[in-house]
Amino acid sequence: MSLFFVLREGFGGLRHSRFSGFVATATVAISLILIGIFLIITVNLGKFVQFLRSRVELEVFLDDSFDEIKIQDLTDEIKRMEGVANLTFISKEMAIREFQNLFKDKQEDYFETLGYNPLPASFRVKLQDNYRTASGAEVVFKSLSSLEDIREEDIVYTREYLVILEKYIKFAIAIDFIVGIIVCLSALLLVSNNIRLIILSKNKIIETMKLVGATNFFIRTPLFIQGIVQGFLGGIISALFLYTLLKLAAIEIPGFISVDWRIYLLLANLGILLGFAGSFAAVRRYL
Amino acid sequence: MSLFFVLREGFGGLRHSRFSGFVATATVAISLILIGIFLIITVNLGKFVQFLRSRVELEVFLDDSFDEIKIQDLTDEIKRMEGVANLTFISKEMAIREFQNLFKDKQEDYFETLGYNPLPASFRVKLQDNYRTASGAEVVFKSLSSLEDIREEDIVYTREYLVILEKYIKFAIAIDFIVGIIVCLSALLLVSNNIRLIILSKNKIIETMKLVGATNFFIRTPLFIQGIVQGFLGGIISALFLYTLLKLAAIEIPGFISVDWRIYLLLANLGILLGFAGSFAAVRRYL
Amino acid sequence: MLKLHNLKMRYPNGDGLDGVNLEVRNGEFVYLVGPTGAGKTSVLKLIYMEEFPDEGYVLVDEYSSQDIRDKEIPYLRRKLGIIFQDFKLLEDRDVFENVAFVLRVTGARSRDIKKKTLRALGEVGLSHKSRKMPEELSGGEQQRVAIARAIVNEPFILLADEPTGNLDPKTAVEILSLLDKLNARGTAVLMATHNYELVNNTSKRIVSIKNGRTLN
Amino acid sequence: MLKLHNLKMRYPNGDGLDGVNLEVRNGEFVYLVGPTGAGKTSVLKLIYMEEFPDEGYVLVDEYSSQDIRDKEIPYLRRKLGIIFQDFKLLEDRDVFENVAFVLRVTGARSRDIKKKTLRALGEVGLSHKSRKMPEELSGGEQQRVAIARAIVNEPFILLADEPTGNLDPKTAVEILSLLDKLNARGTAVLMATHNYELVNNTSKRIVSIKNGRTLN
Ligand SMILES: Nc1ncnc2c1ncn2[C@@H]1O[C@H](COP(=O)(O)OP(=O)(O)OP(=O)(O)O)[C@@H](O)[C@H]1O
Ligand SMILES: Nc1ncnc2c1ncn2[C@@H]1O[C@H](COP(=O)(O)OP(=O)(O)OP(=O)(O)O)[C@@H](O)[C@H]1O
Ligand SMILES: [Mg+2]
Ligand SMILES: [Mg+2]
Repeated sequence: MSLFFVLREGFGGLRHSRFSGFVATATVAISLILIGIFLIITVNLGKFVQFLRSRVELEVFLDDSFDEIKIQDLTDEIKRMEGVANLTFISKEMAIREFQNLFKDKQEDYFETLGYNPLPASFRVKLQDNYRTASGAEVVFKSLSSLEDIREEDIVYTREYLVILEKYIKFAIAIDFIVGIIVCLSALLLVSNNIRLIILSKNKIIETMKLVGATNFFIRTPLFIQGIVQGFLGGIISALFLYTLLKLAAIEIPGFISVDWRIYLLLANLGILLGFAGSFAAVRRYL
Repeated sequence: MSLFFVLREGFGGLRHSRFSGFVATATVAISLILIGIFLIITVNLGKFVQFLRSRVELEVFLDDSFDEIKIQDLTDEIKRMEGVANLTFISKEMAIREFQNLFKDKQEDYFETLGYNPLPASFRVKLQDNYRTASGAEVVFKSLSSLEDIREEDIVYTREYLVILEKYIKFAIAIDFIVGIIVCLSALLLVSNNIRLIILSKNKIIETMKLVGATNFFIRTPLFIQGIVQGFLGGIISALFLYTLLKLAAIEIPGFISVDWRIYLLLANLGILLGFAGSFAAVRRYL
Repeated sequence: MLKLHNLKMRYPNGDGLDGVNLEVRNGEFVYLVGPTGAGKTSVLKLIYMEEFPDEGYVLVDEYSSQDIRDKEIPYLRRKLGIIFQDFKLLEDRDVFENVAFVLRVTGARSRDIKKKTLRALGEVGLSHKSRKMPEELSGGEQQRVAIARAIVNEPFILLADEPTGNLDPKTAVEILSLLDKLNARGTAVLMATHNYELVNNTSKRIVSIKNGRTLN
Repeated sequence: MLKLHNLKMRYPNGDGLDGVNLEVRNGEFVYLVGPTGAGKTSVLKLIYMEEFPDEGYVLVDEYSSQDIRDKEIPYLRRKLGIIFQDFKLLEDRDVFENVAFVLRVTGARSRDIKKKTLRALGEVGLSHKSRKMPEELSGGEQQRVAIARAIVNEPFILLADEPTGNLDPKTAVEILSLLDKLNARGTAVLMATHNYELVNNTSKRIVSIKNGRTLN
């Protein structure tokens, strides 16, 4: 069988059913644009969540009676704790400086008047990534308050903020996940349906081809080529579209999140894959 | 022309091209699920943004020398300011109480020892909804600092947090908007394409019907009915799917965002609309 | 009354009709004969107004090719019964519904539809196949369904394009006598054929066509 | 060698074949005659193995209906030339490509394809229409394209199903002598027809079929 003829049949099919081909390509392109946007959202949702969670820390106030050795011991102990990433020691002097900074040294002389430093020293405890949640922070909170010499009331963190944040983050991740699955599945369904409809609309022609001696391979190969070419075109279009869109968005919104260029490569390849999988599914079932 | 026959043709068409009908319905359902999720995201994105922004406030520290009349004047003046929603006055006493609350009354006696209250009184200024942005807060900041007796250093707010937040919010809204448009357009394209393919696959039959005296109306009405029924079914399916999904999600994730039940009504109606618009577009072009 | 006057018509690729004159009076039976590719089917297409002439005109009862509006074409076609050379059956429904369709579009009552359809199927000898799909029929059976559909509504004019090409001689004679019977009841018949033998033994009027021209 | 032995075959709806015996020796010319609906087309379908017998068997050269594998069917069909009663042209390509297709599937060289295709089209008198689409042809022209496609590959056996139904007598005679010529060159021909007149004047072997049974 001549390869040339098979290729010509495949590309001829593209030319012939031009509008169907256009819609198939558009379907792939739309699906991939959605998948691309989904990927961009997922990546940036991750970054955003990290940003919001990076603000989570626990502050442990220390009794003035603790000496340096005690503080060193506590530091070591806390550092070893499950969920703790690192901690900063804020001495009484640093607390004063922060306090004054906050109130813009207007009351510079208060503490002098007072004659001693009323502010306690403290540890600022940063959490490991996977402990930056309401329950994670609670775990660390528990460990901290089980320490000798540290009372529950000495530990401060924004529990409420974390809980609400959590709710939204879970919601966003759930939605993101669901949309991702739906988009992928529907892309496959739509592409395969398109090839199916092309096959059905060529039903008589295919029947006749078989009657005059065409093998299944001879009939299928052009359809695969058609599917793959349409998929590839759809991939390229979606990449171009997203690229332009993000460039425009970046002009409109300074500091707009930038996107890894490999996503475009991924989309083109996904297009080919979709085209192939779609034709394959349809051909297996309807030829 | 008998209405009964037209109806029978329409529903017969559904029965006949069962798989095509299934795919058309599935296409509508998928499109509507995406639109539904998009709506839910939009609504909740709004709520989330409100939540994040509701935390934006400016604090204005007041000189101890201000007397009650002065404070009353300032209150009135600030309340009239562009962008200000309301403000709370925190007296020196309240500041002490908050301070003591924060440090868990460990140093209860410091201020007594000190003999006077070193903490300044302040206004907490809440912003109007549309001023809860980096630039909006800046506007209010400017107005506040232009007040006599208030220096720039007396005004405190989380500028940096706002800027980063802003970036992500703009990104999210832009994406949300783009996805919304794409989903709506592609839903229309896919539905109309499906009807188009049905028309093309019935091309010969339709030609023949015309040759034996069928009017355009006679040929089109069953297609409309088919499109509308498929659209309606798709709408129902998408509503059921989303309902189940959200119920499951709510079990998995306690406190999961709840959804207005009218969204399901909207989806069913959108389905009918999509079915009608899709058949209409295809029929106008291909019959 | 059916009249084609000085018709010229050209397909995009150059073939077509090049001077056709033809008149069929009410109730008349006329043969249109000519070799393959002469233009017989094209003449019929002009009558049921699938094609329009470049010159000349077609008159079918009160409709003229010169001023008929798109909306009127279905009503013109309802006055005609057409037996297509390639049958053109509706492949998505069975034999009964194929024939009944012509009545359904006119909004006939379903009792009448049933009665008339069954009678037409009986006349072409296919009563027992009324619930078969077109693809389950032999070539000759399909042709007879096409005939039943053309005659079911007792048309004003019957256009028959090679209606016996897939029939054996015995069935062909039956069909021809059926057309005669219809003609006797007042339907005008225009039958395109290359079955010269059939035509040689007839007393009916014959119009010859060759290379897109009618001869006198 | 082609042999059908004690064949029985039933379509889902009850019609079918009920005892068919038929043998065509290499290079023989056999007519299969019978009235409409007798089962002629069904016999041909069994030979090119679109249908399979419920009882009995079909032998075509080295292939037997009892043990042929799906993969072999295309190769069986390449040994046959089939003129379908309803033509079955490929509507998505022009006349030339319709005929050339049979050669393309065998992987022939494009120079050979061109030469053979043009010769086959010349033999049915359609050289000048080679770039037309099937729908732009008259009924008789379509039938001749179907004939050209069936003979272009010089098949081992030619199955002709009513190959002159849409042709005028002169063209029909030409086509028949073309089949004769092919037969003289060694191709066996099995021609299904209800054209008794044609058959009455022939010296060739005739097999009659009626109600799904062959008579002797
Ligand atoms: N749709 C078309 N487009 C272009 N050319 C056409 C079309 N239909 C027919 N022709 C050409 O017009 C000429 C007349 O065709 P027509 O079908 O009228 O012949 P006919 O007399 O019916 O022949 P037959 O007996 O073979 O059916 C032929 O040469 C044919 O090729
Ligand atoms: N695919 C099918 N399914 C069911 N029944 C069929 C099918 N094809 C043919 N038949 C029936 O089988 C019988 C024989 O049909 P066949 O097509 O073989 O007849 P034929 O001899 O070719 O007739 P004709 O001269 O009219 O073409 C007929 O009664 C027909 O209705
Ligand atoms: Mg014709
Ligand atoms: Mg037959």
